[in-house]
Amino acid sequence: MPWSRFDSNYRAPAGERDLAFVDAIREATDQAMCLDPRVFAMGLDADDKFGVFGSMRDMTHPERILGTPISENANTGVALGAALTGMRPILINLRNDFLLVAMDQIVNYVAKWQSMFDGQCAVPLVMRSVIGRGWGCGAQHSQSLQGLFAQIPGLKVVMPATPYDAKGLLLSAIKDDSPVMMFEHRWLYKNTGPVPEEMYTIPLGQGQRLHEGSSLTVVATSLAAIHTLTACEQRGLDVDLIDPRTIKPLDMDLILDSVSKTGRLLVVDYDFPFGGVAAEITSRVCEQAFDRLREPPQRIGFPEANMPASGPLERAYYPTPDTIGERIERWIGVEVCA
Amino acid sequence: MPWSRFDSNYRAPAGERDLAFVDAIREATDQAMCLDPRVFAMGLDADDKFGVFGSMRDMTHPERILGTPISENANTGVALGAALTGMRPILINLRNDFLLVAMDQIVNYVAKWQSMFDGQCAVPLVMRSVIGRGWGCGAQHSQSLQGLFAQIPGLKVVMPATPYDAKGLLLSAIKDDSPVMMFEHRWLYKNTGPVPEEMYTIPLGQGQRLHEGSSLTVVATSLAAIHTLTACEQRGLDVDLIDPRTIKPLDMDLILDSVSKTGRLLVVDYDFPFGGVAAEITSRVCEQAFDRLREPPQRIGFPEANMPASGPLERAYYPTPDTIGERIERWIGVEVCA
Amino acid sequence: MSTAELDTINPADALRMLRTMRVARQMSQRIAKLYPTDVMETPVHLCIGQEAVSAGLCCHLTDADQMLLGHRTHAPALAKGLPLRKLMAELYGRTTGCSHARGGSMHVFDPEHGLPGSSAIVGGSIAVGVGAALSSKLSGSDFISVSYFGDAATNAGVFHESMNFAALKQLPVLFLCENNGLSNVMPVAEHAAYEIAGVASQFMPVFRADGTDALSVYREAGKAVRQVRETRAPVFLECTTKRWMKHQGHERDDLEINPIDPVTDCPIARLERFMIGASLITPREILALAKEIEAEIDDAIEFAERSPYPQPEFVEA
Amino acid sequence: MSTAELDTINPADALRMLRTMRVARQMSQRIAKLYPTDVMETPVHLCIGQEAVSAGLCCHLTDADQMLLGHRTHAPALAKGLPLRKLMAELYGRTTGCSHARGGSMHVFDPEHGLPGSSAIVGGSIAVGVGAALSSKLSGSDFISVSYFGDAATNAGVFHESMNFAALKQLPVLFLCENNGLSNVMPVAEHAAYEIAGVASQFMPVFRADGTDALSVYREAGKAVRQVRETRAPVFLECTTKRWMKHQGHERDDLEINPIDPVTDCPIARLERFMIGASLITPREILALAKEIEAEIDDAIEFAERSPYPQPEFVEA
Ligand SMILES: Cc1ncc(C[n+]2csc(CCOP(=O)(O)OP(=O)(O)O)c2C)c(N)n1
Ligand SMILES: Cc1ncc(C[n+]2csc(CCOP(=O)(O)OP(=O)(O)O)c2C)c(N)n1
Ligand SMILES: [Mg+2]
Ligand SMILES: [Mg+2]
Repeated sequence: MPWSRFDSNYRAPAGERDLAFVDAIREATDQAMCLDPRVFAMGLDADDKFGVFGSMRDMTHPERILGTPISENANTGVALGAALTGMRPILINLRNDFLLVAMDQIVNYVAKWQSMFDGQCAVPLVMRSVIGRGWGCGAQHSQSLQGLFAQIPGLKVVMPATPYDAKGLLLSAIKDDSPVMMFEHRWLYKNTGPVPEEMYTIPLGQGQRLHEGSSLTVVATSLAAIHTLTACEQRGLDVDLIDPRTIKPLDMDLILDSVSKTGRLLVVDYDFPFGGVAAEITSRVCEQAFDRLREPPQRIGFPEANMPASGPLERAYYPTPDTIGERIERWIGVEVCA
Repeated sequence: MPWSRFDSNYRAPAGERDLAFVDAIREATDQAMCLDPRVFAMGLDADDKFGVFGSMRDMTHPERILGTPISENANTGVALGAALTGMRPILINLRNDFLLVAMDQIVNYVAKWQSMFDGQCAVPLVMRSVIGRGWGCGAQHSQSLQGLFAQIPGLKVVMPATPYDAKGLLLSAIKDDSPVMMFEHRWLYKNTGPVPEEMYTIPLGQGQRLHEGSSLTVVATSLAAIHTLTACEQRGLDVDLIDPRTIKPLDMDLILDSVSKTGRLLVVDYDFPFGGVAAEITSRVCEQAFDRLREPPQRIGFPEANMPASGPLERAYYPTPDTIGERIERWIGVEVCA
Repeated sequence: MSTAELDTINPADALRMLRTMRVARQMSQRIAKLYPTDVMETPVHLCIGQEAVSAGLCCHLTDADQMLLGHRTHAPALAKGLPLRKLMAELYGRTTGCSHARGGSMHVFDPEHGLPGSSAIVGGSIAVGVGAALSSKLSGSDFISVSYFGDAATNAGVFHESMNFAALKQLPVLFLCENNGLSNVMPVAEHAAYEIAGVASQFMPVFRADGTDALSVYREAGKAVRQVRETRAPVFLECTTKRWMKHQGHERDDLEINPIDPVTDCPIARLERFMIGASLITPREILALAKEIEAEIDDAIEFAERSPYPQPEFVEA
Repeated sequence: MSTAELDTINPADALRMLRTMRVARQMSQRIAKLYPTDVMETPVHLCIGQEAVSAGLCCHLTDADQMLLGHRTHAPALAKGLPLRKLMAELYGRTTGCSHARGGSMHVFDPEHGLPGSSAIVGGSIAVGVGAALSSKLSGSDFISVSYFGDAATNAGVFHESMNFAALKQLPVLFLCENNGLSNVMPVAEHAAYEIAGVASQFMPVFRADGTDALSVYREAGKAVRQVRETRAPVFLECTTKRWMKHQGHERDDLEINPIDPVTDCPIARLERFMIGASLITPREILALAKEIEAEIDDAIEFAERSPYPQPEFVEA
């Protein structure tokens, strides 16, 4: 799959040092492993020459990177056992679709272990996984499953959209004493942006405003946030764009604050349309800021269908900066923002 | 676990013939197996003397009931393979928590098979599973996971609340040429109500009004529907109670129709609170009937926590007819309905 | 069992095993008696008849060694060191329970004694035990880990995956299969088309013991544990035993396929006969031991009864 | 291979195998050539070097027999009967493809030829194949089923579970492991701590073949399939082979651990040498065969190219 041909049109504002999203992940992992000998990484192909699309290559401590067999369920249980007995594992899945093989361990074990024992133990387990898309991979290799895992008490879920956030959220996840899942969209890997060299963390549950506007609040996650940002910039949309960064816990204050200002809500989450993150955000805003909403909320996600393989169908299936931009323009019209 | 001690206070209106919920399931299964030699049942303990809490005992065709090992994932794949090659399996899981072990097969295989091959094949596969609750079973044996599966395109999800619906929905599921999951709440098993002896089906996607009122629309599923009905009857609440019966596809017409009348929405779904069925219904109503809503919508579900074991914690964890009734009374006051 | 066995067991360990088994047995019998009164609102899977397996094994383990259990927790947890009071209070749903009333019978916890938790979803805890062994390896520690599971847990794919993982990475873990021949009411021949030890032998060295005979377990577990410690690699131990009670609850089992002879099948009676024969204990001392244990159980129950229930406002832990 | 092999193969089957292998090989080579032009927007897992396994096996299967594939679909699907046009059109993303452009390279479908589908999640289709065998048993049919998978699929727990299920219920299924020694870039010794055939032998009879030698596969698959038909019970067949290309895409493999000798490792060259030696074919006839197949491939490509793309409005199937 010539992923390299999907380049993004996102360029973050210039900073001290620009780094690609994938390198930000690599740097965070490497720094954490250097800092703390309890941190180790494991996963299928984690130790091979491709190094999880480059995010695990040339690490300082290869002796703490374990390749695994195709046994995602056991791998997860093993990581849990290691986390319970003093280590701080980073478990990596090349595709978030493979998490489904490990669902018993993730939902019945990892998510529940602390609460079953009343928080008497730490479960410092990070589960990285990559969202794929396109090139005819088909229904089993193109899902975005954040919505499934966000449902489960005991799991924190982060979805970085920028290289800066990728590093800061991953370090927060590694530092956390409870299980954290990080979903990384493959299409973000080559995006670059300013990333400080030193270690830093971003509080889990703190969103950010990516674009300022007053006509419409758009809450968008991961690649959808970048696509919406592109739409805003290319079309000059008067949009207040909120990237929650952490799906769970969710920064409702920031979202409600924005909706209070704009009176309108659109949630863009690349996931199946039933339930999930977009439904949760929509419901909470309606429950908690009903009087501020001037119009019905809207959602953009995938159609109610599994991913098809053929190019034309794929292109119709996935939202893009253009389809998002057009939808917003139809709604609020084109106004150049202040 | 002395389940027998949890008896329900639901009594359906008297009919020709009263049957318990569990016997309605049994009768539907038996009739389907007698009618069609392609129908067979399989699952852990499906063939033992307890017969899945009685729902599989004394069947006419024991030779088509297969007990299985503790291999829920393979069991599901086996059922899929049988469905693809001419049979019509009913796959049973004693606890819906065990579905998580089979998540790869359910989500990556069963749900996607028809769409990956453009509907060129039928997948007449029914997946029954039982929701447990109480008696200190703890976090791993008490989940209600309809919200997870409802997210996945390619799966229909039904949740009968009454014996009549249990039989009619199960027969519809068996008749359907696509995968259908049926979630049965264990606490409903002993409830009785009128059930015709002959075979009949209930269209998937057709909800029903369980109680008529004009101040508040309550959409409630499965046991939550029965609990809400109890609350309405005991307290004389002016509630329009909609039981969607099928979670997916969802009878939005009926729900919107009711909300148009009442202007208020409460969704009661016994599941984790983030992003499940309740969030979807709330979002759709806000999107599609925003102008009809006079007040912010509300949801009742589980707290954001895994199920604790101890009695007092369990009792605090689960909604009941009383907590639902009180919440409704606080909202709309006590009015005797017409 | 002959007195020749004396060569293979040190008398202190024999006594320790007897005590461990009696604690588990007498505790279980008391639970069975109390259970119908509903003071314990949690599904109990009793270990009566199976006590020798964990008792024999735990003679060879230290507190630092980790043990991951499934749903049938009581005997192995007590053998590993979980205090009676903490177990009883957990069954009673009190805050003083080992899991602070959140876990119930199937979820026990005592990291001081190498119990990082247990799981009621059959199979998965095998992998968690392998993870503890990975910790030992990565952190350069000495402890070993035990994945403790029943015969039917070997049906689950995670069993195969866990053995492969442990063997590939050469992790110090003992796979302990307590084979009571049953998965609920299903006999092992109906749930496993394979010999458990045969499959395991494709991945690692295998030992087998008679799980109704504490001395057999003691001997084989001793070898198995020593081999894990020395080779820092996985080893398998299968102990065949018998389940006297129904899968769950307080009643005696009544499956035709599961006949029990209370004399020959009882690991406690067998060990006592041996110890008396070998002059390691007298019938009178046994009586005293039983009484002493009864008093401990009384104390545990009293402790549980006077412990507080959790407050409902803490439902969200 | 000597002419003594002649006793074991009927000449028509030899020719059939050669044709089947050449179709797969020439098709794959053409895909490799076209792939860099992006006319096929789908990840391809080519079977070059591995053609003998499915070619030898499928000589013994009928259209009624079911075969469940994983991600590496082309050669086995063609061997089982999937028309070239339908495969090519699927790779080209056209509505005339076997899966109407929804599946792509990893998802092929042709129930007329016993292909009820394939899956890109490694391991799970093993269980689906067992399910087809269950159908055969429950419906009193004659057909058998084949679960067709790679060496690394045996890592997955569902492999263990599926073997147990098939053996417990005595289902007519052949477990066909196409062992190319690799899981992507990981050698089998790093992903499997066990002998695949050793583990399988704990559940069912096992046969082994040299998967670079069509005659060896033909012979052993013949025995294995016959045994499944006769005993109506599961049988295992492991064929060791070599992957010439990278795991995915159009490039030759360059792993140091995976050296290829194009003469001895090539199943097609080997079979041709044998057939020429046994006077079953002449070099000239081989050339003609190759040309004929090239023409079929041309036709398939042309068919695909002039077939329509699906309409975007049908994204929700
Ligand atoms: C994944 C899963 N499937 C089914 C069950 C239901 N279940 C609980 S215990 C049990 C039998 C386990 O037998 P075994 O592993 O031999 O342990 P034993 O009860 O005999 O000690 C079953 C089927 C479960 N808890 N988890
Ligand atoms: C559950 C799962 N984990 C990981 C992958 C990624 N993956 C695709 S093919 C493959 C290697 C499979 O090797 P093998 O089964 O030997 O088949 P081969 O490719 O050699 O034919 C892997 C790891 C996957 N598709 N599914
Ligand atoms: Mg057992
Ligand atoms: Mg391979």
